[in-house]
Amino acid sequence: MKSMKKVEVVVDSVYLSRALEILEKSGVSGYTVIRDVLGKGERGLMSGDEPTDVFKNSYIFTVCEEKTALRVAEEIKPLLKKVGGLCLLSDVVWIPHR
Amino acid sequence: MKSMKKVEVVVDSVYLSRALEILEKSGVSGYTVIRDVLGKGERGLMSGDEPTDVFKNSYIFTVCEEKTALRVAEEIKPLLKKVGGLCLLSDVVWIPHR
Amino acid sequence: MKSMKKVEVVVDSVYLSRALEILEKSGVSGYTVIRDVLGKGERGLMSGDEPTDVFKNSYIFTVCEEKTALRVAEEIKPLLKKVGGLCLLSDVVWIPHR
Amino acid sequence: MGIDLLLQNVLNPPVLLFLLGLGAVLLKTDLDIPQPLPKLFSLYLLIAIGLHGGYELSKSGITPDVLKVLFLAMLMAVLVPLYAFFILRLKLDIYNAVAISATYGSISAVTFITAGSFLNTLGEHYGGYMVAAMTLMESPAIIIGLVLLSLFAKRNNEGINWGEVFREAFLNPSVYILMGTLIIGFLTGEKGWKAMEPLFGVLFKGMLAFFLLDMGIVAGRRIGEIKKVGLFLIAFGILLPILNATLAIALAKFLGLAKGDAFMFSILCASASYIAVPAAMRLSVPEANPSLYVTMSLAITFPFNIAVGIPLYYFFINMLWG
Amino acid sequence: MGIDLLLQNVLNPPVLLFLLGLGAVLLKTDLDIPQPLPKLFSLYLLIAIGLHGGYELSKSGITPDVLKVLFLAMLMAVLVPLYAFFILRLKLDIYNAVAISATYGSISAVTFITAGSFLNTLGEHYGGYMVAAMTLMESPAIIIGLVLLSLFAKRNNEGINWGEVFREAFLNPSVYILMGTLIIGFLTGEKGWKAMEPLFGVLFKGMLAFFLLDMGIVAGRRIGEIKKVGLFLIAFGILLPILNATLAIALAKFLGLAKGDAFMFSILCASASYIAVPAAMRLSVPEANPSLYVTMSLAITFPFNIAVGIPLYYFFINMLWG
Amino acid sequence: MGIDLLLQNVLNPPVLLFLLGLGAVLLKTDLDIPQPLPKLFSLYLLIAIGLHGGYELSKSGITPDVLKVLFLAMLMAVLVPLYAFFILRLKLDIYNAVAISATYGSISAVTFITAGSFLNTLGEHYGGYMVAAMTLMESPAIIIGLVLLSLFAKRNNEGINWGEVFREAFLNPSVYILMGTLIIGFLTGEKGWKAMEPLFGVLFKGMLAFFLLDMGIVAGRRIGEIKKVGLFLIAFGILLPILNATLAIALAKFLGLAKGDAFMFSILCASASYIAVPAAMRLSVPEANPSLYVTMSLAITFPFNIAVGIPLYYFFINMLWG
Ligand SMILES: Nc1ncnc2c1ncn2[C@@H]1O[C@H](COP(=O)(O)O)[C@@H](O)[C@H]1O
Ligand SMILES: Nc1ncnc2c1ncn2[C@@H]1O[C@H](COP(=O)(O)O)[C@@H](O)[C@H]1O
Ligand SMILES: Nc1ncnc2c1ncn2[C@@H]1O[C@H](COP(=O)(O)O)[C@@H](O)[C@H]1O
Ligand code: NA
Ligand code: NA
Ligand code: NA
Repeated sequence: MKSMKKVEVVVDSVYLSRALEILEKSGVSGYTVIRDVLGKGERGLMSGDEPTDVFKNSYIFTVCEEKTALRVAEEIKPLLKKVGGLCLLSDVVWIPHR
Repeated sequence: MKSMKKVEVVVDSVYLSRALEILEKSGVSGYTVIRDVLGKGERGLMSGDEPTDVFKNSYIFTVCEEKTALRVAEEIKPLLKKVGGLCLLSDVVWIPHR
Repeated sequence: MKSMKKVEVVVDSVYLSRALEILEKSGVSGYTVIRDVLGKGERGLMSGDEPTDVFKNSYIFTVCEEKTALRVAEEIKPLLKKVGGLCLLSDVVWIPHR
Repeated sequence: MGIDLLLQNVLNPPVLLFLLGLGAVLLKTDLDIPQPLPKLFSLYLLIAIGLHGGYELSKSGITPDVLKVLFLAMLMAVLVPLYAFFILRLKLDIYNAVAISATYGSISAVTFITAGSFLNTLGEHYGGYMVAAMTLMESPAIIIGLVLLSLFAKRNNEGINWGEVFREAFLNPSVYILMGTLIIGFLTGEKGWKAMEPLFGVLFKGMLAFFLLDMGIVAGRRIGEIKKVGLFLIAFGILLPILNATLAIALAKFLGLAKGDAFMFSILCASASYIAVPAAMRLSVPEANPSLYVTMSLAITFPFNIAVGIPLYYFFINMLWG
Repeated sequence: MGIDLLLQNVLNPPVLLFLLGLGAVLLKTDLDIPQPLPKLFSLYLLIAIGLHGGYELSKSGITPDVLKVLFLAMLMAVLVPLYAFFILRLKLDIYNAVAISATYGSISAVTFITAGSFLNTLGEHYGGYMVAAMTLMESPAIIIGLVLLSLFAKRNNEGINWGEVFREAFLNPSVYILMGTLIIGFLTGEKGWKAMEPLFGVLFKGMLAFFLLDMGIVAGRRIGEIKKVGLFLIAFGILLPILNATLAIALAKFLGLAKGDAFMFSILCASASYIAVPAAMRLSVPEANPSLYVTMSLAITFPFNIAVGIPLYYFFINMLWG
Repeated sequence: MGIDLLLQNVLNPPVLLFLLGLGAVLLKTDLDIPQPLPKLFSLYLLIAIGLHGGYELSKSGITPDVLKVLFLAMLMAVLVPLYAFFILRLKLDIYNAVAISATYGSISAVTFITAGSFLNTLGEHYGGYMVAAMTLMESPAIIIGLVLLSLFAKRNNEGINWGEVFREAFLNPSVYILMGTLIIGFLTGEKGWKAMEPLFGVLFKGMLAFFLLDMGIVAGRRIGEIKKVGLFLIAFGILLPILNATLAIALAKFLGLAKGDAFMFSILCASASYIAVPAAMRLSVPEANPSLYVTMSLAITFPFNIAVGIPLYYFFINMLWG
């Protein structure tokens, strides 16, 4: 058992690949993605029913050391500032299986 | 960085819009929704494969101040009591980007 | 309000039913499942676009007492060791509605 | 009942594909038609039947015979949930009795369609206004059920939101799409149908077969729940349809309906809803247990009607109409 | 405008299904065609129109007349976003002006297809090379928009990534699939088309009707946002298409295009993109508000063209070509 | 090999759409056919081929010639995974050798279908019982693979769950649906087929083309992984199919199969599974690396067979059968 940080990001699906690039550059060892998440925030409703993919979010979470987590948070800020979204940090215990 | 509360709700998809109304009335600034979540609880298996949408859940989370979170929890209780579901509170740190 | 543990598991969708069996045997009272989650980890990219279901994950979470949570974590370890995946523990407050 | 009728019904690709779907679950094969593909088929079938019915109606016009059928439809849509409720109350609490009686008071479009395809194989046919009758019969049971609820249940906290109830009953997607395409088919007539026929006419039987494969899987998944339903409700799920069909046939004979119309009308009365009504009940009567009404409708009555009911009711009708 | 033309357009199953979808939302019916089913229809329509256009092109060959049409297409694809931008700048900031002008400079394949089906009903037709013209007209507006942006906006931090912009413009899925199937249809000619026709030809109108049902729902969902768009942009969403069509008709007359081709060309100029361009704008101009450009294109211009624009432009053309 | 045969194969909409899909990924276009649409196509193709094969079988009956073909099918289904395993063991560990040999011992229905459509274009045909042969050939390789595993691997903790293995092998969805629709087609004969033909016969080539577009995308996405596969396995993915086809042709000639049947049989032996077997291997041999066996099957052998293998094997057969 190991104390780790979980970083959660919600971002417009159009920018998913860019967000994942940022995660990888920040040195995370893995991530999990849920595509086609809906939501509401400052920029209004993302109801996901357009023929365009313009109104859909993606949800990403990654589990990593605190240091990496802070780096992710720092690196992803400019993207979120530009296109909106959400970034959260929380405590989890990772159950190693290897 | 700001300490906030995360409220998570699982509810029968049929009642999703009602749950979101409750969230909005409680004053949250945004939320994220994952539709078509499966699950098992007191009322049995929600396996989501019916032609009806009767056996499907939706998952909602919202990040807000503790005060709002407690209000959401209080306001959503009657709905969950009537139709089943789940409501959780936890601590997160919100990374502001604006 | 009751302090509980949340156990989160990410596992190859092929093994979802096996993971749920383990949960049930460990005595959880319910769980929620999100199918068709994507991700990246030690075993590479799970991009979910194959005609096979070989490259897709599922995400499960269950809320339970600490004792049960530790049992789940212990019981699921061999499966994750064999086929990869992720298991996390964290603190939540459960809002009872009954 | 003529064994050959039974065989004639079963030895049809659509019905066999239904059985194939059932078997897939019983043999634990992992066969799955993932959502929203079944939605594609059910939308297709509703649109197809609506457009075609409207076109037929534009040819026949709205005659006294048509009005007779519509009157009968309304009558049974009100009667069935009423007597079903009092039968169910012998053993069940009010909430479940309401939900189940509403389920059986309404109709199943796919049963109707399968019966139509069976009739077709026998070289007979039915009037396009039967689709209008079907549309009429979808909603009343929901209203009747909730009226019964407000009469007999004393819910502590809240009354029924009648506005929402009426919207659920008359503007649920199936009713809306059937009604809408019926009107479109009626308005655009021959020319409209000629343009739509390659997709919504020619491919109809194949799409029905495809969809019944899914229905078999879905019914199969619920079969495990049948034992939880209990003997009383299992018997109800088979006997009530037979009773409804018998009543329908008697009324149809009495009012002099044509043979094919009488058959389709008996099917409508015998079938139970598994889409529109369950969704409405989950919203308006959360106290009722969906495992009961969905399982009964999907895993008992639907397969019974598809495999046995269709040739059985036809057998009766054949005897009476000759 | 001849009322009969308007009726001829509206009394068609595809257009009526569009209205049915609109009505479903306005009446709050919960009717939904869940993703990715609409994607199936839009892919089908693109492939069908590409293969058929390519086949027609293989019959006609690439004649001077064809080149004339392609030249006109390029011309308007460059002109429209330019003048649209300066009109929009009267009231809007640069970012939104760029995004909206790019949206209106590009085209809507479904409007094109619906117009083609309308033409068909009248017993007239258009050349397969119009599909090539459509493909040509999808992309330039994106480039023009971003050139305008880099000329007029002073973004503090970053320049435009032109490599990505060109990929977004010329290799977005719609352009790619149209271009690709056009070439395939051209290469495989008569024999190829004969093999594909049962799916991609015969079923075409039915699939269009099915898809327009979804488009109606989608447009309906956006109607609530129209009031946020403001009067200026509502007027823009109706008047600009008319202006574009008028200009297109004038040019077509001047260069002597055939009647059917002129009509389809006016439709291309009058229609606005709601897939390719919005996706590109969301990526390249995040400062612009997608609620504006998507709502205008989907909930104002698309329904206007489908219901009124098509017979209106045809009316003009009928007067000029006789 | 005759260049014209190669062209005849490639200049076909289905194969060209496969290449279009491949190109979409290589040019990074974001073109995507989202799940579960590909599932719709693959289900359609399996049902269509099963129903049609069963119908053909009902016409021909089960003759000695049919039994000869089925015997040959069984023989190769056992032989191929055996020799493949020992070849692979030259370079690979037991787990990966088992998984890959099982993959190549089984078959790919889409390769079979594409070959059938190629044969069709040449005006030749094959017997409906070839579909039965295909169904027979799906499963044995899984069993052989796991027998090899239990013979050669010493896994510390657990044995193989043979019950589950047999279910995975004989009741996986593809085998089940093929077998089931084959029987349904056989039972309902001419009449059944006539009812299903508009959907499952007439639209077949178009649906194949649509599905191959997706297969191109999927194969393209895996192309980046080919370099990780290594030269030995790349060579294996091309040479083993050729070897299998050669052996199949020799056996077919020796036992006097008809030309079209011999061709389809060689295709079955040359093709590798990318659905049923990978899913079974992931469950039963988690130690093996799915990136190897899925990439080889999807991104090497499938495209090779579709583009080159089909005309190549036909060329051989044309020489021998004349
Ligand atoms: N307070 C919140 N709680 C949960 N999700 C949020 C919240 N605010 C924003 N989001 C999510 O982030 C997306 C973009 O937010 P915004 O940039 O504020 O429009 C929304 O569509 C939601 O999915
Ligand atoms: N202990 C639990 N852990 C996680 N999810 C749960 C739990 N209990 C219930 N749920 C979710 O909440 C839904 C409704 O629960 P219930 O009302 O107890 O049937 C279930 O279908 C699950 O998705
Ligand atoms: N550090 C991580 N953070 C979030 N998800 C992860 C992480 N590592 C692995 N996963 C998830 O677990 C799956 C299996 O991981 P692995 O067994 O390491 O390949 C991945 O596809 C991801 O969805
Ligand atoms: Na009924
Ligand atoms: Na335009
Ligand atoms: Na093989």
